[in-house]
Amino acid sequence: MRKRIIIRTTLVAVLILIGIFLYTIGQEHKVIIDNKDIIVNGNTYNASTVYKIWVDNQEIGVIEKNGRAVTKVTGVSHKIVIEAISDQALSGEKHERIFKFKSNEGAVINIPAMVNALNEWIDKTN
Amino acid sequence: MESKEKYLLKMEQVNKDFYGNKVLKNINISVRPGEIIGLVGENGAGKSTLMNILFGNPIIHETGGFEGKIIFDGKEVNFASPFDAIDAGIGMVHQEFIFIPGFTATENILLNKEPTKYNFISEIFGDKLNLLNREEMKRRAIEAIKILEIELDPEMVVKEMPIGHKQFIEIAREIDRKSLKLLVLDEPTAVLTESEAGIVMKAIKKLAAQGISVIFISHRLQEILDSCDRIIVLKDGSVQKELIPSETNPREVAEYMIGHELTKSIWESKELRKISDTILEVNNLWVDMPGEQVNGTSFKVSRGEIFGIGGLTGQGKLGIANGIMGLYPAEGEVKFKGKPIYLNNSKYVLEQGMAFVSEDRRGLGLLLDQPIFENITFTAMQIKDKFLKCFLGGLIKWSDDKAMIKITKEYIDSLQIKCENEKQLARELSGGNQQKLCMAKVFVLQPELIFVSEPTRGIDVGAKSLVLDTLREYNSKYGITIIMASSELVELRSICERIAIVDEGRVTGILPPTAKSVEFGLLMLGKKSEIEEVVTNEGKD
Amino acid sequence: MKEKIKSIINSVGLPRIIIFFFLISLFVLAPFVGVSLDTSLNDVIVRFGMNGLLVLSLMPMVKAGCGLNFGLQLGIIAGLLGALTSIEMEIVGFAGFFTAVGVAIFFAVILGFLYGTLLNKIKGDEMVVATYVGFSSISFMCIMWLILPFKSPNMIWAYGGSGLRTTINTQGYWFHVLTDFLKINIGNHITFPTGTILFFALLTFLVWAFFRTKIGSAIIAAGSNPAYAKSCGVSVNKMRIVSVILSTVIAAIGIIVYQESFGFIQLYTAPLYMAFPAIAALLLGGASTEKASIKNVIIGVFLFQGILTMTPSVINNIIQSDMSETIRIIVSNGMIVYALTRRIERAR
Amino acid sequence: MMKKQSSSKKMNPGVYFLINYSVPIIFTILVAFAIPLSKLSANYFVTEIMIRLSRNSFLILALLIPVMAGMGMNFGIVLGAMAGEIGLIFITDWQIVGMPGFLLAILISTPLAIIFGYFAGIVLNRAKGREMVTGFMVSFFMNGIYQLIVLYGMGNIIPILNPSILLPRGYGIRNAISLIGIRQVLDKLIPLKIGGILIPVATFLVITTLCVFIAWFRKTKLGQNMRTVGQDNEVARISGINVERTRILSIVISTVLACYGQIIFLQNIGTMNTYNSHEQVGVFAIAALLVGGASVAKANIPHVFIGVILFHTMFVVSPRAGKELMGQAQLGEYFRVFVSYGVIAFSLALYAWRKRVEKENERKKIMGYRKSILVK
Repeated sequence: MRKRIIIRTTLVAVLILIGIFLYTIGQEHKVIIDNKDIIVNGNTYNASTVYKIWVDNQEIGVIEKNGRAVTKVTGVSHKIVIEAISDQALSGEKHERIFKFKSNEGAVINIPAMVNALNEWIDKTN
Repeated sequence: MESKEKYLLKMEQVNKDFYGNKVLKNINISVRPGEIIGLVGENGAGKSTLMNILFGNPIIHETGGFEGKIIFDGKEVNFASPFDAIDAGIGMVHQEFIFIPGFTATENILLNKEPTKYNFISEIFGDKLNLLNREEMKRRAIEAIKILEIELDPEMVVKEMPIGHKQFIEIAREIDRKSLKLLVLDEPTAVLTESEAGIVMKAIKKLAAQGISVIFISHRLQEILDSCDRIIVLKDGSVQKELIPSETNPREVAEYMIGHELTKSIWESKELRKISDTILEVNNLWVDMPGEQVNGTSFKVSRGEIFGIGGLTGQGKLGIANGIMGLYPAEGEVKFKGKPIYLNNSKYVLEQGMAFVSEDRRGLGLLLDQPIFENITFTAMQIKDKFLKCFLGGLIKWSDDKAMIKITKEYIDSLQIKCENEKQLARELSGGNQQKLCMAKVFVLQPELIFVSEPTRGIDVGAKSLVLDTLREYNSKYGITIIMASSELVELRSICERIAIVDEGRVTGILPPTAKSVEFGLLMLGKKSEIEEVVTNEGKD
Repeated sequence: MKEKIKSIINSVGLPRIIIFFFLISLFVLAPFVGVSLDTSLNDVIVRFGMNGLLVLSLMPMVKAGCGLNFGLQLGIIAGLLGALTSIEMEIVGFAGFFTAVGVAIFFAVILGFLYGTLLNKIKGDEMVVATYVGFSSISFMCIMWLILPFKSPNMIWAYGGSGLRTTINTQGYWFHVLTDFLKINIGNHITFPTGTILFFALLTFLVWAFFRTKIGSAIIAAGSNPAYAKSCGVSVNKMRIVSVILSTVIAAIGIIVYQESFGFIQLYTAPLYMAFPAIAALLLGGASTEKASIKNVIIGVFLFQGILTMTPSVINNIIQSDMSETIRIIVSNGMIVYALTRRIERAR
Repeated sequence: MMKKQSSSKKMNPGVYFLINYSVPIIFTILVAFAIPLSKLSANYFVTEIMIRLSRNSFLILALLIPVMAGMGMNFGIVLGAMAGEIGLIFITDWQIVGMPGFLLAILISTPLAIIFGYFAGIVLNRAKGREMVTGFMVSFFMNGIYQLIVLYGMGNIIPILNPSILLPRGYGIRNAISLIGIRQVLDKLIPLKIGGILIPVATFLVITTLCVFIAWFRKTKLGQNMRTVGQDNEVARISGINVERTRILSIVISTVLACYGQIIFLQNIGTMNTYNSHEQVGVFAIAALLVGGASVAKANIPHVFIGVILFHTMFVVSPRAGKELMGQAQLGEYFRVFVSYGVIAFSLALYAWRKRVEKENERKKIMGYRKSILVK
């Protein structure tokens, strides 16, 4: 009988865990990618180049200067890759960042900041 | 101490009363292992109550338990519920079948004790999710059937079986219980043919031989005499006598069962009235009334007589009236005043001038939630168009309260119905007064013949005599023929001119009220042979 | 004291008490949230007139032991046929109204007879079968409304589409013929629909009278104790059929009165669920699946219509949204569920 | 099975079969006429039936167990559907998408379904002998409660993060919410196309598993108890089975299954009418099952699939047939509603009638037996 109680409680626990797990891996987050000028403590960083964007190895597209791309990603951890485009060809200049989400979070990523390795490169929204 | 070895069951000084009236008085019964005890007694002798106590039937506890002690298998017991009794090793085979028609013999024999195979899911959702072990089930079923020594396919669906075999299913179910030590059989052969009954008896003997004790309740005296080791005769809630079959005879058993008390019949004083022409002639009547079947009986009733129908409960004495009155499906030939009447048509029968005071007072006899006056007048209104004001040339038949109240008042006086007024609801009256109400309802119809079933059941002594007197009065005053069915032999003998005893759905004999008690007893116990002559010379006149 | 309250609650039934106090509180609240009592009172009276007969129509069948008439729609269909015919024949005023009633009764008797015969064949399962007989006949009529050869321009779609309109105006035929008959204006808010109420009273009286006749009392017996009735030579089945016919006829008249006062004949799926509010009202009035009286009918309609009129006005003024629909669903269906589960409880 | 045999002794077997299977027979004929009328392309037709099979079978299978326990057609499956929808509302609100979303919805709604089912079970136990009409009314009643929760509770008492699914007034869920996040996640889990027709393999696998489960369940002790209770309450009680509990369990299981069924149904559709999606679930499922040749007392897996195919064929073709026949699609629309209700009415009535006839036959049989043994 005791065995049974243990089995049942564990089962319930497992189910709850599964629930949480599903919640985290299944949740959809909005990612906005800006290629715009950004001012961080006084000094301005200009959006001077066009970039091609991949999120989780999936092509999002090209963002012109002062352009913006919007995408949705599911799950917690994500990778963004940007590559500069000079005269209609990939220049090979790549930048890569990993970013994570908590529940019900979205994010705004600023390319110039990212390129210049500022910590303001990503801004979490709700 | 040694009694423990000697006896499987010992009931000592068992007393039981239902709301004051004692139904069991100092019962002492002991059963040895492997012994077959025959339990005989009239209705109300206490057989069923005794068994209910043994089984810890809830009814007993609800009515304040019982006195005395029961020692079963060495320890004192007082079962809280039949299931405990079963666990302790007591099995019961009821008269009415208890099984699932749509299931196979196997499934029924192992009903709710099916062996199962373990599987993991049961850890989560409980044992009920283990799979049934079909092979094991079949094996055990066959085993149980073997003991009965009958041809019975364990895979056959019970409803497809000959009725006779269905009883075996129940016995087999009990046999299957490994724990079984004592088996109680309540009229197990009632629905069986001679040969089938024979098989049952053989099976019982076999069980006994294996050390299982049996308590065998039956009204078939011959069976008891043939197969029991001891016969216990119950009468009025106490053990009248213990007998050894080899040292007794049917007559003796019957005497102990019925007793000798001389009930004085009104007919002892004046000699029986000359029987005039026949008013009711019944030939080969079959009635399908559950628990009270009538199996092709025949008898004649003369105009103006009080004709009694006696017999043990469930033998069909009630079925006769209910059948003729069209309350239960009936077949056969019934002549009323020499003219054959259609069966299964209450309206028609009522119109012919027969009426019925039902044994089921509250169910069939009355509209409990209607006032007295409507109860009394309803039938007459429907059948005879009495108590109606007609408008538009009878197009509208409006009930005439004044007339109703008037007649009701008359009956309230003449039958001394105790009530606030004629508008009181039938529900609120006492049993006795309800019974009077039922009779009033019938008298209003002014019938030529009245069937009365169990007229005094469940009513107090005072009312009893009043009811009986009223019947007699109407009989003598208006010459109404009365056919009275009752389990109370005493009351039958007190007012009836002739008393027919019904056994297994047939009139087995007709006796004068002055006949010896034992004669009645023998008839009830299905021993026609010895009273053949009584019947015949009744037939002569 | 406590026991007394308990027994009262048991006899009256908790849901009824709750609903009753709910209604009271609504009336109390009304003035505070700016709902004029007299207008809502007027509404209650008007709706009483509209729905009274539909509820009354349930009573005979309950009395005959056929349970609650979940097949009320059959009566409604008969009523619709009557109404349409009278409009088709361009008969106006009282004449039109009574033509409608006449025709309706004709159909109701036929349908009722068939319905009753069916119910006799399925004793014990009346309610569930009736429910679906009702539904299916309504959806069957939907097809009929499309193909029946009605001509009157006021009833068929003006433009291309064939078949009858979903709602047909009784204006100019027999709209408010009863309602305005000797109507009394009390104050400037209340107009008492004398005609409608009188008509209701008349039919109620007839029903009452009917149950005082030979057949009537036979029906009561057949309903309250079939075995007894049989033993008294009453043909239970006949009595049931009679009561079913009666119920259907009253329902048919009831729906016509409803349209007369409401102003529109609603066809197609509109009547689909009409049985439930009526049943709920009857139960609310204290009836059960095997007992119902005229008293139950009147009280029931008042309580039920009271709720229906008060909740929207009051509740909506408290929280700015219309909960009336939801509350209606809960109250009416809850009431029915309660009734269906009650008898068994008592039997135990 | 037994029922048939026993009374076929009374009735001519052929006639008996016709009566017994009148519904499917009539339907087959009906459909046989309607299909050519509708002038639908075979391809379209097959696709439709395929989709509807995958969509509806699960819901209908949910009806089988209460029938086994003798509680007739469980109109209460609507409660299960509601539970499923509440689950879906939550995952949509939390924006859980894809398979995880689908599974989470199931996880959330299961306890709800159990509670609802338990409630329904208790109510039905108090309405022995009229389970069906009561279950029907319970589903109506619960619909009110559901509205109370979803239309007034959510966004007020129950927090809703995602305003896009709320009504403009700030609380209460919109009438229609898009399930785009989980749309056909199950159907497309194992992609397979034959001749341009997408076959929802995974869904069919799930359905098969359920069939296996039901078959297995019948063989368990609990299954046996349910059959016993279904056949005779009293005997079951005497033999020590807890009748009330068994009946409740059967309803709970059915409700939970219905809840999953509704989730599967909606993931296929892709949008959800918050306040209507569940309303007709009971009626259509039951109608389909009865069309398949099931009765109130007996329903098994083949009935389900025959039912779905016949019933939904009618559903697909009737509007078109109506148009071709009368030039009115509307007619066909009404017709199929009529048929759904009509079928239920007819088979319930037929069953109730037969029950009485068979009782009488049984009585005559026993009477005859008594005569045969007693007349010498």
